[in-house]
Amino acid sequence: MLSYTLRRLAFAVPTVLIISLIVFLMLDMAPGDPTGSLPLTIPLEVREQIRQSLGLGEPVFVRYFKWLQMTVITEPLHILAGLTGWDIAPGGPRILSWQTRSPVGDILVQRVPQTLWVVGLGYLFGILIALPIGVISAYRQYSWFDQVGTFVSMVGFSVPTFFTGIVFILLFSVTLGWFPSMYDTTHVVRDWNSFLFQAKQIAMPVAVLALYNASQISRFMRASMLDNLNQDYVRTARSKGMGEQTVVLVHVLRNSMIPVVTVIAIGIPTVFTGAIITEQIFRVNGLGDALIRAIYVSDWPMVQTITFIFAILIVLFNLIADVLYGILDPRIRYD
Amino acid sequence: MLETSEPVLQVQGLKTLFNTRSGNLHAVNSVSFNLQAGELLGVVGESGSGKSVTMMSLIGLLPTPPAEVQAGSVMFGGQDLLKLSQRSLQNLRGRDIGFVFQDPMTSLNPVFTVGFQIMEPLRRHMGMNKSEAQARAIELLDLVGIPDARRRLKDFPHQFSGGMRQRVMIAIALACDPKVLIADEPTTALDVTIQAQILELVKELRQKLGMAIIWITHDLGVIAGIADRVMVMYGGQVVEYGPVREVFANPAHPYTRALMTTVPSVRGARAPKLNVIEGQPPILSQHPIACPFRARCPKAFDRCGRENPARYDVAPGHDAACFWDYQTGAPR
Amino acid sequence: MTTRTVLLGTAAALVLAPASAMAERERGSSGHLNIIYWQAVSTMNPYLSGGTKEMNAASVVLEPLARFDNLGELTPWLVDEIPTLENGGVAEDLKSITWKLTEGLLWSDGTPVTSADVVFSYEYCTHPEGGCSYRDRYAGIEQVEAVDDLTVTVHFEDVTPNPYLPFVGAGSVIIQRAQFQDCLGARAPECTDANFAPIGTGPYVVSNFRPNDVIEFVANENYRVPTQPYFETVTWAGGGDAMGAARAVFQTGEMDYAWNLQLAPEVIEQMEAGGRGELLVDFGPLMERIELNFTDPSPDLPDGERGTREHPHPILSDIRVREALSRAIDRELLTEIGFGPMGMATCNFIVAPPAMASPNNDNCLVQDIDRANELLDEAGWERGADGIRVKDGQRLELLFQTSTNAVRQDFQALIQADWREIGVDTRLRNIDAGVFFGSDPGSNDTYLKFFADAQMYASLFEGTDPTPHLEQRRCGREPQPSTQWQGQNINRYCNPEYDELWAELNREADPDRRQELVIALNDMFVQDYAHLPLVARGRVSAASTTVGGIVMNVWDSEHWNQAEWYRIEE
Amino acid sequence: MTETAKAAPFSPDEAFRPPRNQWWDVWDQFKYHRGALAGLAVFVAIIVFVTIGPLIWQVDPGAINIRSRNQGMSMTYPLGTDQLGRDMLARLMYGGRISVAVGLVAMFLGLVIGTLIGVVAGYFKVFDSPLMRLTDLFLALPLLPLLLILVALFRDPLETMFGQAMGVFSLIVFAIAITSWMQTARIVRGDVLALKEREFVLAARSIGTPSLRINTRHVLPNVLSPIMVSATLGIATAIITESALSFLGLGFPPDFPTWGRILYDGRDWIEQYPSRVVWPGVLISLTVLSVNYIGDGLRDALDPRIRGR
Repeated sequence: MLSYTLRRLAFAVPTVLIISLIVFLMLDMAPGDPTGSLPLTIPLEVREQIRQSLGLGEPVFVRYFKWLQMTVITEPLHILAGLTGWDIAPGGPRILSWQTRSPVGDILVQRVPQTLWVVGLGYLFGILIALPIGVISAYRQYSWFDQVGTFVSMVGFSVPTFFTGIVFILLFSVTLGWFPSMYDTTHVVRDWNSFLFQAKQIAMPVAVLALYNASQISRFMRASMLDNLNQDYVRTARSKGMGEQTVVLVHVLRNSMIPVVTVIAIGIPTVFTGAIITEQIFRVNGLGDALIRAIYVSDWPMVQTITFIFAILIVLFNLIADVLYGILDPRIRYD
Repeated sequence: MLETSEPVLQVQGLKTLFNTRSGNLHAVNSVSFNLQAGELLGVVGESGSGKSVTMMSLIGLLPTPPAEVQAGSVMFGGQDLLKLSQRSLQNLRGRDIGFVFQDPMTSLNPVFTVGFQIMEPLRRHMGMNKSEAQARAIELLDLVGIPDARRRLKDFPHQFSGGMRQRVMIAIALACDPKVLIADEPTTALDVTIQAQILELVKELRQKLGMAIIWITHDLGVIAGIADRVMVMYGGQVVEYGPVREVFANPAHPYTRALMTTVPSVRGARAPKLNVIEGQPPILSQHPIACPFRARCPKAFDRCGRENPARYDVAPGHDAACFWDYQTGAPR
Repeated sequence: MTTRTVLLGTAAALVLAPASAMAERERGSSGHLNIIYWQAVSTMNPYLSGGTKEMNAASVVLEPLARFDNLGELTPWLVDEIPTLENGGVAEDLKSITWKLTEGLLWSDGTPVTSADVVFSYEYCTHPEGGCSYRDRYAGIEQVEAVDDLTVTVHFEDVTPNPYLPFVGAGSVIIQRAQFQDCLGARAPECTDANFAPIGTGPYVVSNFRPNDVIEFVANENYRVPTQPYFETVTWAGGGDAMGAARAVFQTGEMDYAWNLQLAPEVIEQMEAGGRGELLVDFGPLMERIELNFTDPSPDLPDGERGTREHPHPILSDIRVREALSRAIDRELLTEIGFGPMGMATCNFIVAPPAMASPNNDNCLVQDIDRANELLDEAGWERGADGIRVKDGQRLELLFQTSTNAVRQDFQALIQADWREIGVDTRLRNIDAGVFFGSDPGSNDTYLKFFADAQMYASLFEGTDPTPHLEQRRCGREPQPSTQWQGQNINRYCNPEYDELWAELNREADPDRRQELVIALNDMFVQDYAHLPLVARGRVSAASTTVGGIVMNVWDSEHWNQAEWYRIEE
Repeated sequence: MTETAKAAPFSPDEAFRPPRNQWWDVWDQFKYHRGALAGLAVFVAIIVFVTIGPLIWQVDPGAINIRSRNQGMSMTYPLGTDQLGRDMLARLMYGGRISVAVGLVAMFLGLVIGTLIGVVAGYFKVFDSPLMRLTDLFLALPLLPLLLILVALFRDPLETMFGQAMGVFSLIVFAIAITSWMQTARIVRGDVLALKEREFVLAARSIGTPSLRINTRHVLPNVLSPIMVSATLGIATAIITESALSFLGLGFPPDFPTWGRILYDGRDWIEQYPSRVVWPGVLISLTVLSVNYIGDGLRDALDPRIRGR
């Protein structure tokens, strides 16, 4: 198991590097110009100087290696230094966002909490709702509970989040005035009241995301349960005189969770990149918001870095999912 | 061993339906039989003849819906199993009636250790604590001939071979010393030598433990080897029932006869060609108002299409469901 | 202690009438102010951004020597008076200007503001590796000299009739030398702390800055007016969209001020009717126009010749066609649909300041299909079978491009319908704004290359002097291969008379004569139908009715007088 | 998941039914899935709405009628008009064509790519690892920047080749397809890996059947059911992706009224004219919902273990 994990890790490194190169080159070819979003009052000569000052004058491979070195070494060390207070931050240049002219790493550190709050909670609640629904739906297949659950989850992932989001704002913010329509990133949870406020301001985006995630995961859970409910070993367990609860919640659930857990693990990277649309609609300034705004203004260093982090997370969580599979399912032995 | 004592299991007029979208399937039709203490009843028939469904109907292992046990009684230990609550049935299953299923590769839960799966019924039915259950589990694995039992308790099913897994299944079925063991084609999925080993094991265990066994198979050869009595099923009905020797010597139903010709002779005299029963098995969606075998029966006549023949006594303890008298070669 | 007294005295003189009438109002007495910028602010250093939003946010911290007020008049800000020829502040030869800082000015950290800071601001922005966005404000300067602690003289290389570019207006602000001295040139972006929380002279100090997200301000304790700012703290939120921002002011009341609400006019009117907020609109030089290409953009031409003056446009070189296109457009309708009260139909190139807007071109405001048809008939374009005009076998078909933007696509559709009526077939195309307004010479989709027959966008100029804006249309200023397609003579207009007239303007110092010349240049340009002005666009913001003291300003930052904003008590 | 899987012990009818075309069985099962049947009906209705609708409701979706702009529902304008007085019903029909076409074509393309890569990776061991790494790589690529780059690099040539409408269309379809084939590839590969060890494939191989023929005759038909299910999911995600792109302002330009675009444009008007948002939103949701239900029904119908229940 350990050697398998290590081998996979070793293999992941070149994968990530190739992805980083592709992402970098792709964005480098992109036509967007970081000065394109500036007011037209800025003369063209000045624009050219701005482009030069952004480092666009150097050959592409030089920029790639500089960027790679900064992404892999400089920025993580700076972030670590910022979090721990250790004096390990190296000198030298850092990746600078073109729009803010400040290190990308610092911005990402600022963005992560909102994303984790909103998208992470949306994911967590989604899972918590989805699992019992999936189990009951499968156990009582074609019952009214299953029909309703199926319908709701179908609606959940068929209705785009941008539609639900707008309707939610109109209903709960504008008409009823229950929740704020804008997310306050400076809000700090100190006491009960401020916690209540935090709960209020994340309620809508979390609800939209939880509905969406719950829909997907509950479908997975149901399908996986159905697969297993028809297995011979279930009959065996019943023939041994085990109660239905034991049969379903011990024998079937344990088997059904194997694919579901890996699906959940593979979905975690999306928590970090944030839900671009949901973040935009509810004005949550998280990572997804940072990405889409960087795309709008052609802030390629920002896009490159977020994309690269996303790539690392995907590769990493795929690996984790595989390893989890090996741990959860005794039949699988990697060697 | 025949007719020695009160039957442990008395099945009367058992009817099981499957409610499907295309109508009801009459999977089991008025099946009646007795199982004596300590005897081995062989149940034969082709796939889909209702053998397994009958046995599973007995103790409520069929999923309801779609299955529905419609009529009949199953007397066991003085109570009608069909009238028992799920809860009481659960208490009965695994403790008084053990089950061994056809496919050992899938019948064990892949994510739990073999030890856990053997100990589960012990702890549930016998109230054993963990160490007691463990001791008993080792005993059981020894009993079914698995070497190095203590160590193997911690192994997972996939670490066992097919034959070994079936031994584990038998160990589970025997865990609580059941009065009846129902073995549903337990050797079909195994290769021939392993099959023989399992047969030997069951024979031996029967000697040792003295429980009654229902052995479902489509292999007449197996029946001839181990059974005391045989029940031939076709289209959800019992078509012939009687002591093994008697039935083998004087098969009274055309289907039984046909079955016997399809078996390569046990004594070595090969039939000139392997016989196949012509035609298709019956469609069970029709109400059983006619003889289910009539379409394939070489002797069928008009009455077979109008009426479903009842079982008649061919000889003491031997009956068959046919309008045709095998002895006279004419309709009864 | 003496400085403090002097400061108080000056401050008292500076306080405007309405503020003194409400004498009980004090610094911080109005509590908290919420501002929403749906396009979030990315840095507090305007020199490193160039965006209007950054300039606006920075304007409550960093200040220039003089500002334009809401009428476009120069107003002394960190100085006591505007240097002019009359008071001797501007040299007779028009080659230097001398500014005298107000005495006793303090940075928000308590240190005095000196002429060295002013000189440093010049050096900072003109450093060749800095990529300063307001570099052109300091163009043509020979030297910025600190005469004494409070006196600065700017020496120009040439005669400069308008010396009020450097250190004037919200963009060219004074930054603190002590804070930025290690941040020159290439190192500018490394000074993140300074760029995000510059020390300034304005009414507010940054207490928390999150790029592209939110800024928190507190009142500057050392602000020169002791009773101001009235709001103690300000949260300057960013993100979301224009609709969300409008909603937050007009409907939920979560925000007090929202910037740049380009929304459908009916939507915004209905929101305003709710009474919780009011729309602030004022008109500056921003104008939506169609540029007509004087050169042939045909892709069949070899690279290097496509879109150059070597190949005049086969259709649009004829002024009658250009005029017909202009007359066919219903400008009032466009304005009503696209901008409502936030726009004004116009026929002028220079639409503001009001004194410089020509009164001579209003004939185009009314759609005149008949005249347009006549013109095309005269030009020899005959209606074909499908209603599209044809001449010498060539169909009157134009490619009309613009950036991707809902209002512009509506305009495209309307203009297409208008032109269709006079027998002109129009193919529409829209290009992602980042690409369209980019200056990448490798892309064929930029507005600079203009590989289309007509294109629509909006443009404006900084401050109140249109001279540089008019200069753009000089011959030779067109984007072309030899200049890597840089240049602002977008439609490749070339008229020697125009060039001569502009040269005269560039030498002229007399304000009245300058005004005449601007109008003459404007008339010459638009009467040539070189480009088709459509709508003068206002700046649109919204403010809660509970906030007073806001004076909309299109010539400078909208937040120019934020120190005087206050909460209206119920 | 495949038809050849062992029949469940609880389906006694299986053995008794005369053999017939397996797709009849699939249909038999499918038609008892009420949701799927309703989904199919709705989806057909939507297809009819966008294809035959414009033949009946012959209003030019681009026709501007300034005098009657922003109208509610009426006889002349059944679904009202937009800010330029264009007929919403006609625009929704026209936009639906694009949205549905994007969904179908992107799904088809994605399926072809995914199946091809899945089969090759599963069948030929040499290609397995590189192709699966390629799949991982694509999974880690972000759609939005990719789309922008594709637009920039290929729009001009595509527009000259196909005209503006087809140019943008093919671009978006291509971009969605190229970022959505990975799941199909993984599923197909997994199934092929299992299939190629099965007796009938081994038998075919042992008598020297060429690989191509084995794949087309023996492997592909047996991975058809996961492909079918992927197909329905593919349509649904493609329609959602296109709408989301349009919603972010990165998809079709404003003069192409796809449903996502109409929704995006109508967003600001939601309070005055909620129908401007509700109709396109409901149409997107209904389409995706119906397709998902069809997929659900198909999945059940193609699963022999529950067929006949």
